[in-house]
Amino acid sequence: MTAGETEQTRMDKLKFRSTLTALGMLPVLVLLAIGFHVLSGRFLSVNNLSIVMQQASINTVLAAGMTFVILTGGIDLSVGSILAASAMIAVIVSLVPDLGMLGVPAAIAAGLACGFLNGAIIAWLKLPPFIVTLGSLTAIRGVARLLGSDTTVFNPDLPFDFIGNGSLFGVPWLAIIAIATIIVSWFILKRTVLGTWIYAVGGNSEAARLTGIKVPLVLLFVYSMSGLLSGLGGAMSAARLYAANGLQLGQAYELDAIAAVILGGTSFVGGVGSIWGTLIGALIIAVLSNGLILVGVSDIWQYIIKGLVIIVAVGLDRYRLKGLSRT
Amino acid sequence: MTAGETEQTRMDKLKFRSTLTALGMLPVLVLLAIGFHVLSGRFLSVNNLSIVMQQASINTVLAAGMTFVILTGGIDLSVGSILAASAMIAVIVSLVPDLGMLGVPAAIAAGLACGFLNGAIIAWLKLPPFIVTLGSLTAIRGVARLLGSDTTVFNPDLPFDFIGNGSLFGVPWLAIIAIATIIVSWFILKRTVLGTWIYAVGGNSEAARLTGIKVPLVLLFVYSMSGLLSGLGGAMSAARLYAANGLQLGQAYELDAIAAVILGGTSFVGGVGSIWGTLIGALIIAVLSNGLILVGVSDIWQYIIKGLVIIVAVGLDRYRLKGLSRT
Amino acid sequence: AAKDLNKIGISVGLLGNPFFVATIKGIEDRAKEINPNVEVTSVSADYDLNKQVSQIDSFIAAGVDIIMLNAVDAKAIAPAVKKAQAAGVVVAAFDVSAPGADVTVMTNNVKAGEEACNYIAEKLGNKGDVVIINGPASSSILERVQGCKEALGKHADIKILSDDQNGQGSRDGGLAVMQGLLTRFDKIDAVFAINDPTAIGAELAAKQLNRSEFFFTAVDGAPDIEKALASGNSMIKASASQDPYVMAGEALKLGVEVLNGKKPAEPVVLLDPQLITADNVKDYKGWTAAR
Amino acid sequence: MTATANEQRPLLEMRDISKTFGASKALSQVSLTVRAGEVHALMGENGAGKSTLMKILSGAYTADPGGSVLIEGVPATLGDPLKAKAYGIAVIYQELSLAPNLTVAQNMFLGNEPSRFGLADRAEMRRRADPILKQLGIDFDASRRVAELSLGERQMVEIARALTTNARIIVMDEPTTSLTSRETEKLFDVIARLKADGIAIIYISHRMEEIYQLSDRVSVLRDGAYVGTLDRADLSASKLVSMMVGRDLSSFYKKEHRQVTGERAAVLAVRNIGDGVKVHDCSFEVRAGEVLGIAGLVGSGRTELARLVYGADRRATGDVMLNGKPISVTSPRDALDAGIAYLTEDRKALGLFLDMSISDNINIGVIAADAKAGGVLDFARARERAAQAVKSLSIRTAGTQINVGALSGGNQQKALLARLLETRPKAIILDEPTRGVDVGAKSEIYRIIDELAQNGIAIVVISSDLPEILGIADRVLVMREGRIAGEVNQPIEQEAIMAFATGTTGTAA
Ligand SMILES: Nc1ncnc2c1ncn2[C@@H]1O[C@H](COP(=O)(O)OP(=O)(O)OP(=O)(O)O)[C@@H](O)[C@H]1O
Ligand SMILES: Nc1ncnc2c1ncn2[C@@H]1O[C@H](COP(=O)(O)OP(=O)(O)OP(=O)(O)O)[C@@H](O)[C@H]1O
Ligand SMILES: [Mg+2]
Ligand SMILES: [Mg+2]
Repeated sequence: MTAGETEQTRMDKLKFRSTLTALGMLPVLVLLAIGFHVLSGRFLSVNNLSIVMQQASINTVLAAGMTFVILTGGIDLSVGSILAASAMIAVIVSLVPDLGMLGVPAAIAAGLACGFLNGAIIAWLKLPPFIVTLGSLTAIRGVARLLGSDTTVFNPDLPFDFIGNGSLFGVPWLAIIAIATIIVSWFILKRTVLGTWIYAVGGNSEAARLTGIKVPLVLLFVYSMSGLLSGLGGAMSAARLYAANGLQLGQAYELDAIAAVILGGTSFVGGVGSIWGTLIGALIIAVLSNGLILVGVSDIWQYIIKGLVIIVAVGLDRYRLKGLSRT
Repeated sequence: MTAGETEQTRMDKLKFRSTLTALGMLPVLVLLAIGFHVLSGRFLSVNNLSIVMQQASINTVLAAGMTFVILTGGIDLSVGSILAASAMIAVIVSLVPDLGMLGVPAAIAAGLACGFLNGAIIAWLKLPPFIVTLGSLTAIRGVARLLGSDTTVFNPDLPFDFIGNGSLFGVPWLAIIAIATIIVSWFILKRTVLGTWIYAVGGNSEAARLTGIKVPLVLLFVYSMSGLLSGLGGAMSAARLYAANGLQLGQAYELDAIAAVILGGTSFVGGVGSIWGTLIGALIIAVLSNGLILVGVSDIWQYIIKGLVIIVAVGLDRYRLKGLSRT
Repeated sequence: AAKDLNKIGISVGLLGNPFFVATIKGIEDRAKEINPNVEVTSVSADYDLNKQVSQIDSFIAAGVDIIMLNAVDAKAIAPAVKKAQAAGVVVAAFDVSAPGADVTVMTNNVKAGEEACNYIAEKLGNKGDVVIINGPASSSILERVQGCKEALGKHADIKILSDDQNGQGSRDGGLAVMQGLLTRFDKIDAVFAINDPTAIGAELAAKQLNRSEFFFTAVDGAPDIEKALASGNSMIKASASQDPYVMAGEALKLGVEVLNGKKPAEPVVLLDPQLITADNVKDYKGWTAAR
Repeated sequence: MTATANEQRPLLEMRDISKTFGASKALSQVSLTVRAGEVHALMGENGAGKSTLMKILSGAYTADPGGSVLIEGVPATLGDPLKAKAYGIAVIYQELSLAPNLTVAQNMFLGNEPSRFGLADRAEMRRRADPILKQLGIDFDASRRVAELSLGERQMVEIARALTTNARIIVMDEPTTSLTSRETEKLFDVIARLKADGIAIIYISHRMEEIYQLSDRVSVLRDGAYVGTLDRADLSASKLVSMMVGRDLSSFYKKEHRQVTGERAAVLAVRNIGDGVKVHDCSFEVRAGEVLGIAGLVGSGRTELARLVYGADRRATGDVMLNGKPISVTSPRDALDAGIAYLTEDRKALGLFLDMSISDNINIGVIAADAKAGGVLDFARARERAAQAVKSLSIRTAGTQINVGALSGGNQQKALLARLLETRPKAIILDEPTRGVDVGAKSEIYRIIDELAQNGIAIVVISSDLPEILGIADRVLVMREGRIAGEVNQPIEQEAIMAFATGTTGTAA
């Protein structure tokens, strides 16, 4: 009857809306890409797209970890420092004769350890994530510098350099790793019990506790995951650069990672968002950086344009969803 | 009888608790100061305390503005960039013959304008503060660089240099400005209707709207205030250094400001916190930086120790309040 | 195989520094002399190696002929240089060495540190307590400190009180660190700052605290230190100056020669710094001077 | 009374009001006329559109174009809370809309602060707040922070707020859901006084007895449409119900299990439990198939007691035993593992995940047990469970994949209940299980409680709704000031409960 009918159209609308939400900033990304191609004539070449993918890859991996954290309503400011420390470890281990390949797992393990520490403090001591990870941002940066006695460590014969510079069927390994990270994250978030718990904790952490979800374990997991992925990012960075520097590497990376997550539509409050949005957010940031150089915009104007595009992009997104939103 | 008694003890408990909360991190600050004095033998000299106050002053001013913003549940990442742009304007204006003193109001006005823009976008277009101010962090940084064509502007005969280097009855002007800022902020937050509205918007913005509070105007106010105070910070920085550099000045200042606010017990969710806490938070950060140099800790270890102290400080604070919390 | 010069990409450590603004000016001026329609894109790596490597990738994709490189890391930039060269792009390094670059032009930073600190030793009569305000650990700064320590090390009576505080190479960093150092040490005879902004910031701290028993030397010859030296009442007594404009212009000229198929006689050119003091500052041609 | 009210001209007229949210039409062409000095009740099932209509009146929502609102015959432009306020409209919202971090007094005058030159005048605030609080019989201090108040106390603050403005029309959207009879009586006194002052009151409630007691006229909404208005004289339960739901509800409050005897073993037993602050030394036991009611005044500590038993808060003293064996309950997880489930009184803040689907909300407690190897979700099983639950609890929804936040209150409550039942508890504590739930859903929830009891589950029902307690409980404990003040056995009588709750009898056992 009428009730049934309106129910039906409402369901349709809801579906349509969730598709749009999932689509998220894709239109903005496409617009940017076309715009840059028209202006530079080179943007959409296979070669350049592969460069963009490479440039986006490390931020994508960090942002994937950040998505887990932000979905629970937290934040991880320490990803850049963890990346630096892990990259140092990756290069240092790679210099050990015969064991060079262990650099990658060593970096990942180091990242995991840092993330676990963050998580443990946040989950069990119940301290605010912003302060805890701000503290570890600083402290781990110090550790990263200590690891190389404040110099650049360098290994021109890095055994795992194919990760940073090789490609498989024309797709850079870095991009493959990034995409694999996104797929694994998607699987965890959408297909496992843990993923549901992550959304639940972010949506209403007190309700989650009352439902019997072990909130501390979930928090421990997301910060460990963010640490692990920062470690992976460190290995990728080391593989790309054949080197690492404890002080300079990864400075302010947390802002780019957070920007990718938020551009991708994940809410700061927690509980709402998708990993695909994060991928698109990271690509937008990389496309902007690469495209502006291709077009030959000066550094100063790159800043100004980047800043404005970010604001306009969310503005457009908001406008797009407006007709469909609740209020 | 019994009821009255329990009511009485409960009220006592509540009062005790709110005193403790207001006291906040003061014990940590005192402990740090004493610790550094014991280790260096010089920390608590009048001279050094005046240095600490100076070093804390700019961050205090920024953090005061940030307190307004965070109390409404928002965030302002652009304070460092606004500071840089305003400092550029302060120095550039100071070079104009006869009008040099106008550098200070010009800087403040520039800051206010930037903050107003942030606020307008956040309040009326309803975009997420994090993204908006991340965008303006980048864009205003570009503008700051543009102002000086990417070089350092300097004025060895700065007409308002007494602000940065002079003192009144032995108290540095910088510190006086910082304290005045805190007092004015306290007055606005606790004694005016606007202050109540700021807390209300942060606590429950929908409820605030329903009671007829003009939420957009409140948001506009807090971001304008943060911008204005960043502009003031820019003038203070220019007065202190006789120079400004669009790119380097104010980098990552937002993190220090936010850290001061959160260390001071203001909640990220909004609605809870006090400006005195912010002052103490800013002092803790300054004491750490100054004390570690005094004790002769190397730069690398300064990072590590600073990070750990920040975490331990909130940890202590949490522990102190624990007996009083719900679970 | 001779090629035309149509497009240049410049990546520098941190653009906001007037030093690099002068280098870019130098490159642009020399390039315009060769081809008035040349397209120049300059970007700042903000001392981030990842960012610089990305920028080099983007330059390659944009089809530049020469990359003018101020390496963020003197060692670790090598693979990126190789990649650019493999893509047929000439890499000309300036200010900081870049292993494998087709040409490199830079200031002799060891010598700069040496000259600044020799001045200290001389002025102190080879005896006294010296503070070194360090900076971010880049190769040029490491070399300056190394040169300074070598110069001071020759004199047994000169003691280095502190050399591990980081003034971030900036005014406010120098100011904050110096405030701490002044509280920590009651008597200092001389201070070596790794660059001019650090020295100026440190001097502000000294003035504020009414300490004047010492003097400063630095490296750079930046515009603000010219004024300080010329004023005559500054505590900064000398700065081992570099000439970024000439340096980068020289690097471009050599790079264009490589582009035209000429092998440079000397792939690494070291420019000697010039110690400017209150006495000779009048004759000093600064970074921003019109040329 | 009715006669005089009838003669008055309408103070408020709402004509042809429609409201669409996205695709769904919450209201279509609703009209409502309210006279000065009357209590006009607005009734309808959950989701009928009552709150939406009132939010349009208060300016929280803007109505679709086409309708009009007249105040004293003059067309009014609403659409913004400030304007509505200026017309003398005050609203007590259904979802509490207080700023938790501010004090009671600050909340009462929020947006309307007595001030001099922009400075908040605290003394004046207190001066004006105290008499209102007193009038409502509120015994907590106006300087308390709202975050520290219990739900019921917050509701009182919300009511107090509506009285601070000099409103001509006061809307009360389910003001008594968290109130017990004593507070409710105070509220009714106040309503009588307001009425005498010629103020119009629009009163929304799902509690029939309140409607009988208060209202001069009743208007009924169904599925967003206006059904009709009854005068007091024509009021009857059957008429009202059939207007609201279009069918007959005969099994209201019907207990069918009734076979509990003393010989049955206690399933859940609690000994001397307390948290040292709000709950002291409480002991009770519930037998299999028994429905134990817990009554008490607002803030008497019933919720706190339940949370202690469930392990949601840290307890200072006492033990919990299940089927005669002591169990260690230090977290909700422990309680659930042991077989104790708890339905929170605050479903929005503490129960539901509003941004997650109905299916996820129902399954969240059991997805781990259902999961395939490696913690991979078993979607088929989840869908099955959700569909089953939707059917057996008659949750009215278009599908199990839409967000639970889109359901009406009663259906949300049933979804939450479904979650608990999926965990197959041995004992279940229901805190205000029918809070804000309409008659139809209420009777369904009673039916579910009854079924559970028949299946041998031990049930504790905490409720502020006395008729409800009388109707479904086999035995009632009464709490006062954090202690169990007494027990009322069959035949359960209202007077006995009130006597214990207010402390007018000595403690009996
Ligand atoms: N903000 C909103 N967005 C979308 N739909 C809404 C919104 N608010 C209410 N609705 C829908 O409008 C309809 C009417 O809701 P309303 O809250 O007015 O019902 P009610 O009669 O007050 O019910 P209850 O007795 O449960 O409070 C429901 O179907 C509800 O789902
Ligand atoms: N979050 C809190 N912080 C401090 N005190 C609280 C809090 N929640 C409740 N209280 C206090 O605890 C006491 C008991 O509250 P509780 O919620 O257990 O009562 P209740 O009998 O369930 O009442 P209600 O019917 O209002 O829910 C009340 O006096 C209340 O003020
Ligand atoms: Mg309602
Ligand atoms: Mg309760």
